[in-house]
This record gives sequence, C-alpha cells and structure tokens, in this order.
Amino acid sequence: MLYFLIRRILATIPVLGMVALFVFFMLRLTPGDPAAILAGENGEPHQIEGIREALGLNKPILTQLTIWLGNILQGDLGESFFFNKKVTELIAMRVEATLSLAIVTLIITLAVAIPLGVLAAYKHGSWIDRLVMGFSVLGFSVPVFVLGYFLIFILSVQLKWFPVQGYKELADGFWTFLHHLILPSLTLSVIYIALIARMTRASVIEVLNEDYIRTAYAKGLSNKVVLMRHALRNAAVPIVTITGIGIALLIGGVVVTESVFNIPGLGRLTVDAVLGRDYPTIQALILVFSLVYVFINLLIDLSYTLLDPRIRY
Amino acid sequence: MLKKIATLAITTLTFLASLFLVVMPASAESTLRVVMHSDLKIVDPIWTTAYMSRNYGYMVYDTLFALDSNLHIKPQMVGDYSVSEDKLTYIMSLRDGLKFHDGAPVTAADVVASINRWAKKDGMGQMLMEYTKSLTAVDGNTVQLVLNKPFGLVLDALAKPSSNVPFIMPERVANTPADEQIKDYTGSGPFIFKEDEWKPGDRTVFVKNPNYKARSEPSSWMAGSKAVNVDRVEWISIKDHQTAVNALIAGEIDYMESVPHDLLPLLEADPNVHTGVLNPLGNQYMYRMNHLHPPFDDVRVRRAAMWSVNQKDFLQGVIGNPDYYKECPAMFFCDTPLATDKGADIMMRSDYAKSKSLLKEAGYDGTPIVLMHSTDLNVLANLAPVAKQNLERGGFKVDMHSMDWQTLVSRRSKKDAPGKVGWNIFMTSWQSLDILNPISAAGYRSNCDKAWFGWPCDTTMEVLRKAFAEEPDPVQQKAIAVAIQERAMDYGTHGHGGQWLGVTAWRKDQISNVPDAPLPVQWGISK
Amino acid sequence: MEVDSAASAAAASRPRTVLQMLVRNSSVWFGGVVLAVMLLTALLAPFMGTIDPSNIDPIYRNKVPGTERMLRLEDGSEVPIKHWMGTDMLGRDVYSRVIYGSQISLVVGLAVAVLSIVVGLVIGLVSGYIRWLDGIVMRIMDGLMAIPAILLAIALMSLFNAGLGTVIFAIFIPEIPRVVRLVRSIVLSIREEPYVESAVSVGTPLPLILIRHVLPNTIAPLIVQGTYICAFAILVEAILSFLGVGIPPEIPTWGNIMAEGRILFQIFPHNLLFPGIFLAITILAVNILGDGLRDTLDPRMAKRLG
Amino acid sequence: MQPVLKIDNLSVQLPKGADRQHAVENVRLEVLPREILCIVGESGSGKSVTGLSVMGLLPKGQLKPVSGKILLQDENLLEASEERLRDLRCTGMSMIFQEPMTALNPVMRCGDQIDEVLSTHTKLEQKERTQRIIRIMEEVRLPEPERLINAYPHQLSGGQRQRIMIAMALVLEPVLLIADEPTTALDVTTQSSILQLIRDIQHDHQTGVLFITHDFGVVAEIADRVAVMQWGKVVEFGEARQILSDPQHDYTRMLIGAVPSMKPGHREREESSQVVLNTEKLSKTYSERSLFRTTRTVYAAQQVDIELRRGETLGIVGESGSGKTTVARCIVRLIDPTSGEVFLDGNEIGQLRTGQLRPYRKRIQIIFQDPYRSLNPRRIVGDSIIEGATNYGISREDALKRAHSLMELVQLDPNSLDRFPHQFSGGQRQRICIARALTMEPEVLIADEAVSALDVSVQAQVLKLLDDVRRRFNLALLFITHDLRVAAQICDTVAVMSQSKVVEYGLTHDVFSNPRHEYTRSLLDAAPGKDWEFDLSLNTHG
Repeated sequence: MLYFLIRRILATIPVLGMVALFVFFMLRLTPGDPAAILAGENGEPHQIEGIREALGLNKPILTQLTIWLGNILQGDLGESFFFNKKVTELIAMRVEATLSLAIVTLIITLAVAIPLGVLAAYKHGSWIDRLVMGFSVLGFSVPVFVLGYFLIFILSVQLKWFPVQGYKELADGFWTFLHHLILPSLTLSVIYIALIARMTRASVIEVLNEDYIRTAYAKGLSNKVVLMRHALRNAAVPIVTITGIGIALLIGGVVVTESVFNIPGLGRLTVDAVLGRDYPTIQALILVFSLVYVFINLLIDLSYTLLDPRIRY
Repeated sequence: MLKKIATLAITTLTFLASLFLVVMPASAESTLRVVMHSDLKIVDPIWTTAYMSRNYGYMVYDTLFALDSNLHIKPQMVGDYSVSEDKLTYIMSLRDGLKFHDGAPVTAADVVASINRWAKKDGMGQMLMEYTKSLTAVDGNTVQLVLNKPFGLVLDALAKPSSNVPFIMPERVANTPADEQIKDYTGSGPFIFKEDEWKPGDRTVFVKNPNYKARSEPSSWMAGSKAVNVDRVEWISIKDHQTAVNALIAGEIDYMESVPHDLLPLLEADPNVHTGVLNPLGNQYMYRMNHLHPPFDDVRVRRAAMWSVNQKDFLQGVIGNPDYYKECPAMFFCDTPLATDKGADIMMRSDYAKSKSLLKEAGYDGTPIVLMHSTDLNVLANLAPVAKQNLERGGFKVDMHSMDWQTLVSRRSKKDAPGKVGWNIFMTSWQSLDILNPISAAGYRSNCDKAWFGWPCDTTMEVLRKAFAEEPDPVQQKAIAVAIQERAMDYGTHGHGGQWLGVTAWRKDQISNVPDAPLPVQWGISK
Repeated sequence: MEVDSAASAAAASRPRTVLQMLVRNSSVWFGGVVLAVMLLTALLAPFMGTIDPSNIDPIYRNKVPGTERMLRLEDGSEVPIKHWMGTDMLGRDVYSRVIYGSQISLVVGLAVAVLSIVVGLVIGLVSGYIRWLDGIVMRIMDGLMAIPAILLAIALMSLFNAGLGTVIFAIFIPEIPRVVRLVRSIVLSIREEPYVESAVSVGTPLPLILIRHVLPNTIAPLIVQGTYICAFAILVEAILSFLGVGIPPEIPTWGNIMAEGRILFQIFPHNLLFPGIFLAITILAVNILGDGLRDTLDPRMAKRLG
Repeated sequence: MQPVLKIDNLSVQLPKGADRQHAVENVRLEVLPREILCIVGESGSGKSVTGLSVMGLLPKGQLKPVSGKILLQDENLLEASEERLRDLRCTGMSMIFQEPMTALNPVMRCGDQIDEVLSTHTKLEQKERTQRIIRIMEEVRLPEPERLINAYPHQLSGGQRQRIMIAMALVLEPVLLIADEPTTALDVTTQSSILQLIRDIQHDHQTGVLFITHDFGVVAEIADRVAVMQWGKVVEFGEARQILSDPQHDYTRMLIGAVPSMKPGHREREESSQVVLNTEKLSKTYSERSLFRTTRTVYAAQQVDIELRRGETLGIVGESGSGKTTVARCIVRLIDPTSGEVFLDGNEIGQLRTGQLRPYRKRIQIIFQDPYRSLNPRRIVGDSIIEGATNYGISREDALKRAHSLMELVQLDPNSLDRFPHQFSGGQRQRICIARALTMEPEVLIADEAVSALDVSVQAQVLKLLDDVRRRFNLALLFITHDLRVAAQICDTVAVMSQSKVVEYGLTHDVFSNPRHEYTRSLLDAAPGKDWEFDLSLNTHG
C-alpha cells in the first residue's frame, strides 16, 4: 500500500512536468503581450518596453523557462504580472470559494443522483426509469450558463429566494455562506447529477444481474436489503470512478458558474488570467488544477480498497 | 449506503454550522458597496495608465492642483502658489496639516520625488521636464519649479486629471524606479487602501482617512472639498453587467459606475434606483489607422476611410439611445474652450462615392484591411462591425479580426505588417479628460516611431503641437487648436466617432450626495 | 454523415440484426430525425427565408420577435421582412443568425467527433498493441488529461487567432486521451480473444490483425463515443463563445448569439431563448441518438461511459 | 414416505420469439426426505429452470410458470405470496449455485453473508448467531472458522467458497436443498470432496436434495433417483441404478453411451514414428517488478520436457492452474517461453523472433476451448477459414476450394461458408475451428480443452472427429484437458501436470492402470463415477 502510494506519487512527477512544459511553451507562443496590457488604456510604446524589461519578458525563452522551473523547485510559483502579489497568495485567496462550490455541488449531486439512479435501476424499464433517464439526458443538454441565467431570473430576481450574485466566506456565518452557494451549486450540479445518476443506474442494473444477487434473493432477503446492502455496495466502484472523472468536468463547469454568479474563485481567476496574459498565474493555475486532478485520482484509487476488498495495492 | 451518506452530510453540515455560526456583530459602520466598470489590477497609478488604477489613485492620493467643473485649474494640496513675471519660476507651498496615512507630514521633498517619477512615465510629464531647468524643495513645504523657456501647460500638467495623474506619494515610495511597481501604498488622499483586505479580481477595500484635511471650498469635480462621509468603501468586481444590475436592484450593491445603456429600462423601472450622468462631457470614440503599412500609409486612403464611416452609425449601433449620445464635430469635445467644427465634415457623414473615388485615385488594390474588433467590452464591441459595414460600402475589403480587448491592446502595439500579427485599423473610446487638449490627447502625436499606436509621421502636426504647448495665451491656444484639428482631418491622424455619455446608477434609498465628476469619485457620498 | 456511414459499416457485418434493431429503437429514430432536420436546416440555411446574418442596422436594434420592417438591399430596393425572432443589439435578424448558426455548431460537433476519433483510434490501436510505445503514449495522454478540458480549450484559444479551425482544434485536443483510453482498453481485451490468437497462429501480420480483427470491435463503441463527443463539442463551443474566447462574434453561432444577447436577457430574452432552445434540442437529439446507438450496438458501453 | 417436494405438471412459459414455447413442460418430480434426486440433462434442457421455479427466483418478466403445482411439504409455492416465499427461502428450501466465485457477494465478509440468513429469519442475538455460524462452518469442514468468518470470498479457494454456500444454505436446516451444478466449476479433487460433503450433510440433516447436473459421473456417484430432461420435458424418471444400467429412453441411452470410459482403449502405437515436436526444460515465469520490492516470481511452467510423435496423441492432464495451457501457448508462441527450448522437426523455435517464426507458424495450429470466442463474429466463417492459407500466398480461389473440401471433412455443409459464426451451434463452430487449423496443413495440432465447453453428446462427436483427422493426416496431436475420461479415450501418452510441473509421463494405459505419482492417484481416485462403467453393454446386470 505504502509502496503503491510512493510509486503513484512518483508517477505524477513526469505528468506534472509535462503539463508544466506544455503550458509554458504554449503561453510563450501566444500573440498576447502582457506588457501592453499592463501599460493600460493609454499606455505608450516606451512604457510598454519598460514594463517588458521589468518583467523579464525580454530574456530568451529558455532562460525564462530555467528561471521559472528553478523557482518552482524552490516552491515558488512566481509573482502575478498584474497584482504585484505572489501567485500562491492569489490562489490561496480563491481556493475557499471554489472548494466550497465544488463540495456543496458534490453533496447535492450525490444526495440526489444516487437515490435516483438506484430507483431507476430497480424500476428498470418502467416510466420512473424513463423519467430519470430523460432528465439525465436533458441535464446533459442544457448549457450551464443558460440554466444559471434562468435560475437567477426565476429564483433570485422574481422570487427573491436567493441572492443574485456573490460569495460569502464561511467565516461570515454558515447560513449566509450556504445561502449564497445554493443556487450556483444547484446550477452546476444538474449536469453532474445527470452523469452520476446514469452511471449509478447502469452499474446497479449490471450488478443486479450478478449471481450473488440471486444468492441474496435465495436467502430470503427483501428487495430493499438486496438493493442497498448488496447491489449498491458492489456498484460503488464505477460510481466513484465516474465521480472522479466528473471532477474534471466540474472544474470546467466551475469556470462558467463562477462567471455567471460572480463567485471569486479559481475558475474566474483562470479566465481573467488568460484574458490578461498573466503568464505566471496561468501556469500556476494549470499546474494546481492538474495536481488536484492527479490527487483526486489517487484518492479514488485508494478508495477502491475500501469499497472492494479484492483490490489491494 | 444512502442512509450513511445522508447522515454523513447532515453531520458535516451541522458540524460546520456549529463551527462557523458566529453571529457577526451588527456593524454601525457605513459601507459603500460599489461596482466599478472593471476591476482593479494594478495599484500603482504611475506604473500603468489603466483607468482603474487612476480611479484608485484618486481614492488614496491627492494632487497638487485639480480641475474643477468649469475646467479651471484649482490648487488642491497646494495652498499658495506664485508665478514669476517671466513665467519661468513657479513657487508652490503646500497647505498646512497635510499628512500621509502613516501620520508623517507631506513635505516638499515628497512632492519633488513624486513629480519626478510621474514625469518619467507620462507623456505630458516628459514634455514638462523638457522645459524644466530645476525642480527643488526649497524648504519643508515649498517647491520651486524653474523652467528653461516658457511652457504654457505647467499647471495643466500638474493638474493633469487623467492617466497618468501626478499623484503625490511619500518620497520613499516615489523613489521606486518608474518601471517597477510600488509596494507601499501609503498616500495622503481621502481614503486608505486596506491592502490586507484586497482580493484582486474580487474586492478592493478602502476606509475613510480620519486625518484627511479637506479644503474648505465646496467639492467641484476633482477640486475643492474631498470630505468623506462613509466609513468604508468596497469596490466589488462583478464582470457580468446583467448580474451587477440585478445586484443593484436587489440592494446587494449601492452604486454601479457604468450601466450598459440597453439595461437602463430595468433600472428606470425600479423606484429605489437613480440613474444619471455624472460626467457631463462624456467620452469620445476614436478610430485609428496604422500609418506604417499600406493602404493607410497613403493619406488618400485614410481620408477614404474617414469618408466611409459616420458618427451616427457608431453611436446608434453601440449606445442606441439618443439621450446618451451626441454627434459632435469638435475633436477636443463639444462645449469645451477648444471646441470647433472646422474641417469636421469628413467625420460627420458617410460619402461612399467620395470614398470610392479616393480609393481609385490612390490605386487601392483591394487587399483586405485588418480591422481589429474587441468583443468583450460592452461600449466597444459593436464599433467594429458597424465600421466594417461602412468601410465595405465605401469600397474597402475588410478582414475583421475579433479578439478580447486585452489581445487588441497587445496587438495594437505591434508594428509588424497587417495579417497575423499586425493591424490596419482599430477603435477605442477616450474619456473626455484625456483628450481635452492636443498635448494630453495621444492621438495627435505625430513623431513617427515614438507616436501612439498607428505611428503617424507629420512634422506639420508636431510643429503645431509644440507651438500649442509653448503658447501661454488661451486665445492663441484656441487658434492653434483649430489648426491642429484641421490638420488632423487633412492628414488623417485619426477619426472621431462621436460622443457618448456614460450612465451611473445608485440606490437613492441608500446613498445621497453623489458628486458629479468626469471620473468616478466616492468622496462626498453619504449613506 | 460520419455516424450513418459507420453505422452501416457495422451493420454490413451483422446485416439483419443490427439494422433491424436500429430501426426498431425509438431513441435512434428520435435522435436521428431531429438531427437530420437540424442538418437540413444548416444546409438549406440560405433558402429558409433568411437574410444576411451579419447585416447590421443600428436603427432596428433590439426589436422584439415579430417586428416587421423594410429591408434595404444592396441595389437600393426595399423589401418588407418580418423578424420572427426579433433583432439583436446590432439590428441583425436573430432568426437568420440562429439558422446560420446551426451550420457552425454542427460543423464543430461533427468535426471534433470525427477528428478526435480518427486520431484517438490510430494512437489507441498502436499503443494498445505495441507494448514499449504504450508507456510513453499513455504518460502523454495522462498529462493531457490532467488539464481540465475547458481550461485547456480556453488556453489553446488564446494561442491562435480565434476562428473556426482554432475552436475545433481547442476542443478536439483534450478529447483525444479519452478516445485513446477507450480504444486501448478495447484493444487490450480483444487481443486476448481466442480468434485474435488464432489469427496470430495462422501467421496473420500485425497490421492485418489490427484492421481485420481489432478495428471492427472499436467501431460500435467509437460511434457511440463519437455522438457524446459531438454533443460535448457543441456545448463547449457555446461555452467558449460565452466566455468570450470562442469563434469571432460576427460569425453567427448559437453560443455567440447567446453570449452577445445575455446581458439583455431580462429585457430581450429572445437573444438567449431561441439559440438556447436550438442548442438544447440539438444536444438532446445527439445524446438520445448516442444512447440509442449504445443500447443497440454495444450494451456493454453503458458501463464504460456512464 | 411423504415427499418434501412434489412438482406436479409444471410448465414454464418462455418469452415470445424463443425457439420453443415452454422452458419446461408438464414436469412431474418428487423428492423424498434424505433422498438425492438428480436432474440430468444437457444445456437448455430446462433443468435449471425447474430449480429456480421452486425457489421462486425465475427472472421476472421473462419466464413465467403457467400451470401446475410445486408443493413444498404440501404448500403450493406457485400460489404463495412473495412474502411467504421470502420466509421459506433458507428455512424451508435452499439453493446453491454453480459458480461459488460469483455466487458470493465479493465485498462482504463470509461470516456476514451467513449471518444475513440468521438475522433475516431468526431473532437470535449476535452472540448466538456467531456461535451458530461457527458451528455450521465446522460442520461443512471449513478449517479455522474463527478466521474464515472475517475473510472475504476472494481469499478462499473455490472449494471453500462452495462450502460457505452450503453452510449458508443449510444453517437453518431446510427440508429441501437445490444444488444447481454445484461442482461443475471445481477441480475434480475438490468436486469429489464437495460431493462427499453434500452426501454426508444431507444425510445428517435429513434433507431432501434436488441435484442438477449434466455429468453422469456425478450421477453415478451420488444419485438415489434420476430424472432425465430433454427440451423441457422429463423423459425418464426412476432409480439411479436402474436408469444407469438399463435406460429406457433413446435419449438417455444416447447420453450414457456418450460418456467416455475411464478405461483407456487399446491403441496401436508405432514405436518408430518420428518425433515432430519436443520441448526441453521449457519454463515460463511471470515476475512482478516493482520499484522497491524484490521481484516476486510466479512459475507457470517449470522444466517441461515432452515429446510428440507423428500420428500420435499426447495428452496433458491437470487441474486448473497446473500450467498445461501455458505449455500449449508457449509451443504455439502465443507467449514467449522464459527459458528452455521448443524443437519443431529439430529446429529450435522457442526463442525465435516474430519475423523468423513465420515459416514455422503454419506448421503448428491450435484449437481453443471457447467455441463462441474462437471465431471473429464479424467475419463470415469462410474468411476465417482461409485467412491463414492466404497469409502464406495461396490464392483466394484455391484457399476457398480447400475450405470447401475441409467443410465436408468436418461434416458441415460447404455452402454455409458465407454464414456468420452466430448462425452455428457450439459444436459446429468447433468443427469450423478444426477446419481452419487444417487449411494450414499443419504437422502439429494442439487442442486446448477443445471439448470442455460442449455438451456430452456433442463432445463425443468432436472427439471422434479430432481422432479421425489425426489419423487421416498423420498429425501429431497435443490434447490438453482436465477430464480424465476424455484423456483416457483419445491419448496415446499422457503427461500429468501439477503445480507447473510434469509429475508423471507415460503411456496412457500405464498411467491409468498403474499410477506411480501420488497426485495422479488422487486425481484418478477423485474422478466421479469412476467405479461405474458406462459401457452399456457391460452394465446390463449392474
């Protein structure tokens, strides 16, 4: 197990290294010039040149790369071109919002998707099944921003149940915090619910065809017990897997949701940084997202050992 | 499993709730929540010309002189000043009791350092320095400026209202090299920047400066009293205008600097919201051609383009509401001292036949011109498509490249040939403050390589500008300004796409006494 | 259309059953018909009572659906037109933009699906069968996969001048690893099949084994995967446009129309509503078609794809 | 004596579109206390459906009992409510299944799985339940019950898993145990001990057993009475001894006649025939490399020396995991041997690279176990058959001609060359595979469990075919099997493999009649029905 962990962690190094190189070169090839953007609306040519010099953008690309990689190895992700702040500091400010959004979304998703999926699987072929599947296809088909606008319009503007925008930190009080997060999380969770409900249904249906389900019925167990104790537990591995895959999707959704609901999270930071050509921030963010992705995959692999005793590393 | 998840969720939530359900003490503080047109990125108003950084500067810093609503220059930090008979020596003494946020008094040395740093960056500052023999601190609060020859715009420079503004910083801060961003945000202005609460891209927090000594004159634009009536100002970044409007209607914010004109009906329908124009002069659209490359290296083609487009189409296409736009022949703004309609016919209407014949004369070969289209800024997004249609009717072939504003800003600085990297024409908008005279307005500079993007190269224009700068007499200045406008039209430095007014909205049930100003200021507002 | 030809290729190998099942499956029917209508709409856009979708008229901006007006043509004559779906903030006809917009959305969807499948198939087949290459290829795929698709697309969009090709490229690159993984997993299981082993033992060369015995097994899952990629690509194109990093706004796409119209959503919902409905229906149809194909062609896919 | 189970006139309907209307039709059976009734039949005969009908576990919506009665101690189960059926399961009737691997929930501890029965049907306290579980585990002869209680199914051997199933089924002492092919998936030695266990335990608990099997060896071993099923009908029902020795129905006669004898037939052998293929110290090891751990090595085959002569059949016999298939695959070079040599006509081919191997490939052909996966389902069988020949430069027409004649040889209609595999039965597909191998005109033919998946009647035909082609083409046949009966019938020499090594190697007759190695003896000992000679002519008075 420990060996597995160490091996997996070592294996992430080349992956992250590739991501780092890829992102670095990709950005240097972009037509945007951060110096010109930094100089502002009335920036004049000599000002731009001065800024370019100050940021070290005049140096040869390989020198820039060496400096950057050297700094990363020392744990320094660099300083944002724009904000005169360490990128790590910027990211730290935004983590809470994104994390909260992701977690609340995940909770809503699992609380809705798994019961729906199990129900649909149990009632396989019935109208309930068709309804759940129909919903999940629909959930895949409505773009998250369209949904977001409609929900804001109806629930916030018309009914005034939720705030229109913004994020409140947990430190501002839990209910305020939750009140601001429910609508964005709900919006974001729709596609995710669709995904996981589908997966749950599919894997529960598959498990229901297994021999040990027949054994369970042969023991005289009731439907409920068979479904919950035997079927769902065995269907857990694919469900967890798809949840993990969905996290990549979630990160994409976060970018849009944060824009629509004006949540100061990492997603919006990314879009702003890309639009502003804030190289150090983009580089750091993509690295961080990749790291999170890799880390979540590791967690998922580890969770398999809890869910399925046959899996040992 | 399900039950477990549900239990787990509930336990977690309860746990978190108990941990964080700290009832915030009801604050007696008054906080003004503001949505500006963009978010604050750089907190050094000298290092960048970004409007947001300038607006930030007005919160945190103060200026020696300032412009009032009559476009007169008034002393601001300066108490008394005198100009020698030969107009070569300026002696300025600071008001008593001016203090920086850290409690230190503002001294002449701070002023000298600040002006020097600003002059390294700002075009008008550079010009001032060309005429300056010495700038020294005579004593603790007296500054002496000695010119080497007469310069008509000394006070205009020191009161320069828009980017870059000569803000006064502590000497230690002003000693930072001009190409390096400052890291110490101490100013002497009406607000104190709370760096610890600053969340870039999300919110910027200011608190009232308790030691600020306001002038006794009533507030008038950037001049007069800057007394602050709220304890705290928060600039909240809301990128999406629709969301910002909703937030204002819902009372989540108090003040929205810039409302898209199309959204006005929503706000006008709300009895608690006031919408109004705070900047009576407004803004001006500009279209700029690249003089370095064909076809716009030929003056006939530039004039053909100017005959093709017209102000009305731009204004109607972007603003759409005649209450908020104005066709105006004056390049230095209508209703200002330098306003004139000389030579402006070419900007006011489209004459496609004329355009086509000019093109024919110039031998335009039909190579598509690269029109840069900025897509993400509401007040700019529709300009390029309108221009495209007009130019095409005028006989041009147009290749419109769409990009976000930031990309446009980086691309316009490229001198490469049009195509993948370079460009032929782009459009932008200027705030009135920037372009009230031919010196501060970047578009007229025609010193080739050193000129503003587009790089016009015209000695006639340069001579006129120099004459303007050195002319102390306002009447003569006006005559030169008229000549500059005519030359600009003849030569085609750039065109002017009409004037428009920005709309600001605020909760009238929450705040009052919102001052007029050509840039958003938050002193004077009560809540 | 890619889906049809491939489906018929698969059908040819098991003639009666698959075709019959496809015809019988109501999801395939529904999805296919809706998609065909969309495709037809896209192809026939110029003949569907549309006008030039980029014709700007500042006077007639932001008109509600049903507004009638006179349209001035190039030659100066005037014809009356009715804006079924209103006009946008530049006075362009939303109906024409939506109809023309279907071209781009479908092109993006189909191009991304075809490209990612072709590229993914080649890489997947080769890396699944050549062991020493497998490690390297899969590490690269891992790296590519570690970057969230939309972020990668956003970043790629800033790489080049915005345009249709760039958007397709930016969406299809992040899709490759997923296809590669799918193909590879199929190859790894198929290569253990006795019929592949017997092909080895009768001396069939590797390329022939891949083409004859392995490739056909990937077709059905890939068609299904392709429909999902297609739906996803249409969605991502809209998201990129929405975020302002997509296809240039003057080219009408559903995402662009919505992105431009979204700030006026509360006053003039038609800018968001009509393209939104078209978008949702198209993606819905593609997804439903995908589900139907999956159920008929490859029931086991339910587990692999969810 | 009152029967514990009486099935009266039971018919179960198949869904529309099936090849027949009823899965079982008018079935009449009864099981007496302490009796083992074997239902025997080939696949699709309806024997499992009968068992599932009793339990009320028929797949819903697909199979429906339409008439008849199932009386469990006079209670008609077909009329019982779902709830009553649940109550009766494990208390009145229990069932165990074929695959002990998949029949147990893989993510639940064994103890908990037994405990579920107790907690569902009794009100016992946790402590009592645990005692009860340990007691029943001891009774089914599981070692260290205290430890196994906490084990997961995958940590147990196949036999142990089946014992857990039996413990689960019998812990509440039901009157009826339905065993659906409970030993088919097990090795022969394990099978024998499980059969013994079922016998003993049903005797002690006075349980009536309905034992479903396709294997007459098993029937001979344990049955008191036998019901023979064909196409959903019971064609013969009576005392086991009576039916085995004097079957009345043609189908029963055919089935019994098809069971291969344990006595090796007399086979002529020419000592002089030439060695075509031999291996020297052939070994295959799998090693797990990891960054930190020392390499762990798994031996799949060790130091195997075998010799194949032209016109002869060599059998490799062994239980699952003994390494017999590894040897075959190394010889065909589907996998690369780790060490040792393979000689084909004196040429070393075991270490050749892929390119160099090509000329030798065609000379060794292999037939696999699973007839359903051995043919590419997307290609017509003609293309599959000629694939090899065309690879070696024979024109398509010539190859097709050859395929035509080979189809006749394997007794299939040559006109069906343009059909797809799914249009053929399992036995027919295996014939096609043989034809495919023969198009290559090989010298060595390897049959890897080639008849194991086939019903006994089909098995006999395919075996006969294999033997025919060996003789006709003077082939060297390497026959790999776990079935001693089959080996006895077809092999000239046998190699017995155990734990990756060849433990005994000799003439079939010698090995069977005078096994020297202990393992061989235990293997022969465990073969079900070994004492029963299925040659009908010998048993008339048995």
